[in-house]
Amino acid sequence: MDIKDIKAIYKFLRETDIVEFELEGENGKIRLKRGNASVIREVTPVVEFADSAAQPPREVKKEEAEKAKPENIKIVTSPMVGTFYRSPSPEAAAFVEMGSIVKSGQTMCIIEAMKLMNEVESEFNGKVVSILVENGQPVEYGEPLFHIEVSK
Amino acid sequence: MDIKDIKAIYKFLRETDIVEFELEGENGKIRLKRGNASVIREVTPVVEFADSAAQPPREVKKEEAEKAKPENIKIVTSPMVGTFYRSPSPEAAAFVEMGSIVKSGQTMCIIEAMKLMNEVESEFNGKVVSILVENGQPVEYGEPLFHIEVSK
Amino acid sequence: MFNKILIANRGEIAVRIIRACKEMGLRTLAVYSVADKEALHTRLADGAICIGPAKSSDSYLNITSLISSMEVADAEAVHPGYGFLAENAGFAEACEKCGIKFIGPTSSTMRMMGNKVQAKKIAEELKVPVLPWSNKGLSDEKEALEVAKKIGFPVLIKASAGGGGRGMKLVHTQASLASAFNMAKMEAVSAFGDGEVFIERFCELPRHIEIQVVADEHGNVIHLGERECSIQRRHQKILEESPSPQVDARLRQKMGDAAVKLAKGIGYTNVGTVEFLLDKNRNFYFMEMNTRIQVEHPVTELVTGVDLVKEQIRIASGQKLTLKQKNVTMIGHSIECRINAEDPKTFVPSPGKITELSLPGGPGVRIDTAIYCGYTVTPYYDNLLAKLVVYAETRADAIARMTRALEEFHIAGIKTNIPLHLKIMKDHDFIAGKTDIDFLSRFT
Amino acid sequence: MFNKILIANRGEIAVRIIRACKEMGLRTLAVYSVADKEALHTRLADGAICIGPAKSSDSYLNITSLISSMEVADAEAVHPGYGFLAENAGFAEACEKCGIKFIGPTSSTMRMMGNKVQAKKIAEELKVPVLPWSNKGLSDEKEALEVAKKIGFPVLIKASAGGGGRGMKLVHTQASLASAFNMAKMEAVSAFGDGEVFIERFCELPRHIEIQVVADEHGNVIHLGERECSIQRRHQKILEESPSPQVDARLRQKMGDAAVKLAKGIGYTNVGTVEFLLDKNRNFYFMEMNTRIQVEHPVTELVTGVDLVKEQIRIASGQKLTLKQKNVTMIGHSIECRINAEDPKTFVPSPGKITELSLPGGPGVRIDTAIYCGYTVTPYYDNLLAKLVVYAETRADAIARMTRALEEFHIAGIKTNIPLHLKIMKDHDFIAGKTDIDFLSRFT
Repeated sequence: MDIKDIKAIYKFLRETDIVEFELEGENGKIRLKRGNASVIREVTPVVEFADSAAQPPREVKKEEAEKAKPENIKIVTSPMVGTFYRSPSPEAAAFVEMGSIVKSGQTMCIIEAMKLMNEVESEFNGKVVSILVENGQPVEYGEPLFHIEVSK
Repeated sequence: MDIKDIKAIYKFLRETDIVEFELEGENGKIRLKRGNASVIREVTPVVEFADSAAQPPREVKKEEAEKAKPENIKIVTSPMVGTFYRSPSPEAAAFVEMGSIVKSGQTMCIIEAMKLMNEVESEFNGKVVSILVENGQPVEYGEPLFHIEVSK
Repeated sequence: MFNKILIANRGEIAVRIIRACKEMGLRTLAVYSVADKEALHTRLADGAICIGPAKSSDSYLNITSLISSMEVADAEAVHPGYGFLAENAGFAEACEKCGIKFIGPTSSTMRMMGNKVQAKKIAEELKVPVLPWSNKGLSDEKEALEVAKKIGFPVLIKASAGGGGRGMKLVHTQASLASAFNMAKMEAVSAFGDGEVFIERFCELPRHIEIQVVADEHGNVIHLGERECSIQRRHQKILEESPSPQVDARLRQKMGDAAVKLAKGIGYTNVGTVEFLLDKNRNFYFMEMNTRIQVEHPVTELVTGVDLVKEQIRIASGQKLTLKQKNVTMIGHSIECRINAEDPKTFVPSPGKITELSLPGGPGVRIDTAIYCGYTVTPYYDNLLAKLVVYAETRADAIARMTRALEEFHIAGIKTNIPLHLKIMKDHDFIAGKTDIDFLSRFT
Repeated sequence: MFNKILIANRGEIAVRIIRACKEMGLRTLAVYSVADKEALHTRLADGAICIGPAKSSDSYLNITSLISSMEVADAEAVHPGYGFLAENAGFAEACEKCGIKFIGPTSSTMRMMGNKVQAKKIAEELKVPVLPWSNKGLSDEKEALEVAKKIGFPVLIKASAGGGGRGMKLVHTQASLASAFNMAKMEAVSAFGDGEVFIERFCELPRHIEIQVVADEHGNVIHLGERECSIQRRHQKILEESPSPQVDARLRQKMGDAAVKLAKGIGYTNVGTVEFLLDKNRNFYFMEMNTRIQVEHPVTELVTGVDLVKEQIRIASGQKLTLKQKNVTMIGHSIECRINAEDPKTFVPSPGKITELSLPGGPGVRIDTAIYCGYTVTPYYDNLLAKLVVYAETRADAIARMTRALEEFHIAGIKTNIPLHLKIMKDHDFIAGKTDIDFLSRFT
């Protein structure tokens, strides 16, 4: 019996008229006595949040974070495995910089795979707000490369 | 005993006027005391019923059935592994029959283990309402032998 | 020796290869599709690269992604496992061109054995017995009829580029030859993009026996005895054993010599398998050569004590074979059951989440698997869940051990063919070692 | 041969015995406490009887319940496993009286070896080397001091009824002897209900080496070589291997001969283990005999190919040994890691529910366990979760294999000592085979 079980039991009790509760099992014993059920019920919503928020999986957190920047942030991902280059050649200027305004179809970067240079285009109109990979770094399929704040 | 079992028990209780409940089984013990049953029933959303009714384990169902014959049915279990005999010798009469009135401390049956005859006594005053094992059958530890309807 | 090896596969064989690499102190790089993010091979390797979406053609068959992965991660060699690109000469050639060591034979040998007509011709030239056949690919019905009459009915029409029974037709009479010929051609086109077919004599109720060969890059070739693979359903093996109950030391030597002769004759390197049919009179005929590690390689490992995957890696790194033919011994008996995610009666695949799992263990039990409790079997790839392999002193002991291991194997959430395997273990013909290629069709 | 065997144990050893019985075609009857209703041994046996509440003394140690279970279920023999009643001569005797075959030695041999003083006396009489000692149990400090002076300090005080280090005291000087003697007596009383102690010479940094003996009921006794068991924590073995890196063929033969001489001398039957200390000068001394199957028996099985549990059952059914000493060979190397449910640093037991589980597999890995995903490890019994055993050609290969297997072993919900085992696998002294009884205390 751990805190999660106790929370689950309490969460259940809160919705009932049970005022005293005792449970004895293989793993131990628990005894609960409630105060004023009605008062508790008013407080409930806040507690509930905390409850259900316990240990959200890593992925969800990440997605949530992205949701927080409201949904006008889009991600350009790598369509293949390869090496990420921000410019067509070492001497040339980068295709895009932080803050660049880009259009759908515009080349964002190059992924080199098997000596072939593959241009990656933006699918969105908007502003580059994050560049997530450093020049010359390897990337895998589906890896996020840029965040674009799409125009409204 | 987990939250699902507790919910199943509570669901049953809610439909009764039982305000205190205690159950002791192989897997532990549970005790519940309800506040104001009538008030709660009004608050309880109908949806909850469906929710908590999801798949109550088999054991609970069985117990529920027994509770339906209200909680005055007690079980005499085997304290050891052995062979169950209803009478002290093949020729003798059985210690108890269906409907027999028994007192706490009265011999109910014999369990033979390693050629030794061990008398099993009732812990309750009441009436024998079920004999659960046939004469001469092997029983294991904790196996239910008799149901006794305790006197009020 | 290599520092880092990319494993261009998934499932149990990817895990098997990672295990060999780890024990040899080599770093491993896994590749995975989006559907395999939580797969065991992805988790066990030292590194893992996502190479594409779930569909094989976009991920595990994506040569560009694979080679690019090796380039960005500095892998020096690639192990293709079985299936996917393992017998794709184009992939082997691409690796050769990029200076990446392909752990297997050269692309040219692979190509040579990939075409069944060419492979048969070479075997004949090398005096390895083959069934009487058309000696070439056939283009029209007339030619086919002439050949069939010469060979004698019944005959089998087969696709030159074939495998797995597709494009194969059994013909009993002259009357039905023409239509069967055309159907076979059509099937061959749709299955392999190549309509060439040939004709060979039909061998009744043969056994499928294969010889494991091991060849280094210095001309040394040995064989590790046979595997009995007659228990098949629609040309898919489901149970293999070694040794075969029908092969004695003399026959083993004859078949082994033939396999070694073929491998030497074509300059074969790395491990490979020469498949033979054995007829009722114990004559054997070359069928084809598989130029890769086989699913059923563990049964050979258990009776010979040779770790075939480690041998593959050692050979690819240029090492010479240390084992001599005269020191190869087969001790005891081994059986493998392929545990598939499928309905045991209808054979319909059964993907889904594994909600409960308790694998067999204890003495003489080896399990090669990539599943775990909570893993979801996806519908994208083949339905092999686990290879349950047992080893014991005698065949009877091995059957008893397999029976108890199958009974212990507890899995919930998906269906498996465990009940079918248990039924086989209790079958009188199987216990007596009387299995031929039709065993399972009589059985079910 | 028996028809039905009761397994008077739980956990991995109960599962191990059920496996052997199933492979031999024998019916199995499990017994379980209320806490073990969902245990694997309860589920795998052909039948199962609940014998009492969780507490061992009321269930697995309840002789009446056990014998009654055999009577009601018609079991003809009982396998006690290790621990619980395995070395309880009273239980063996009760079985003898009830006409039930106890799979182990007779109650009288068991009693003879159970008392350490008597066992040492017998060994001396049979000319099996023992450390200089008091030659009897000692009743007072004065006598103890005289003996200790004669033997020479440091000396070890040990309980006659002892085992597991309880009642054992190391004494360096005359001054501290009296108090140590009294403490040892007190500890012995509380642990074994018998305050008899004796004194023997202290052997510095010895190795713990044990010899497996197998004896039928017709006077044939052989040994299956040694197991190296020096890696212990508080006298509890945690890692064993066979062969020992410090034992060569000549020493093996000498120790084996001594063990066989002892077993023959006392008319021992069934399998048993003779424990020796090996000092720095490679002299060995008899310590005690374990009259049962050992936890670590699989390492011997893997290097000799003998199934010890099946041998136990065959011997108990009256069969003669078919294996001769001259045909016993030890091939390859095997290591066992005991995976315990405990904090790897504090060693505090860690019961709880196993929420995730992925066991190692593949070539050369054997797992003996009774756990599964979703199983709750109870606090009532010992904390051995699984025996992870590997086999390979050489010791170095076995260490590499164990390392990768430990790294593959994934378990969540409870803590285990896997990190400790991984640390041992990387330790220079361990890799060099330099392990003595204090290895782990230096180590941690």
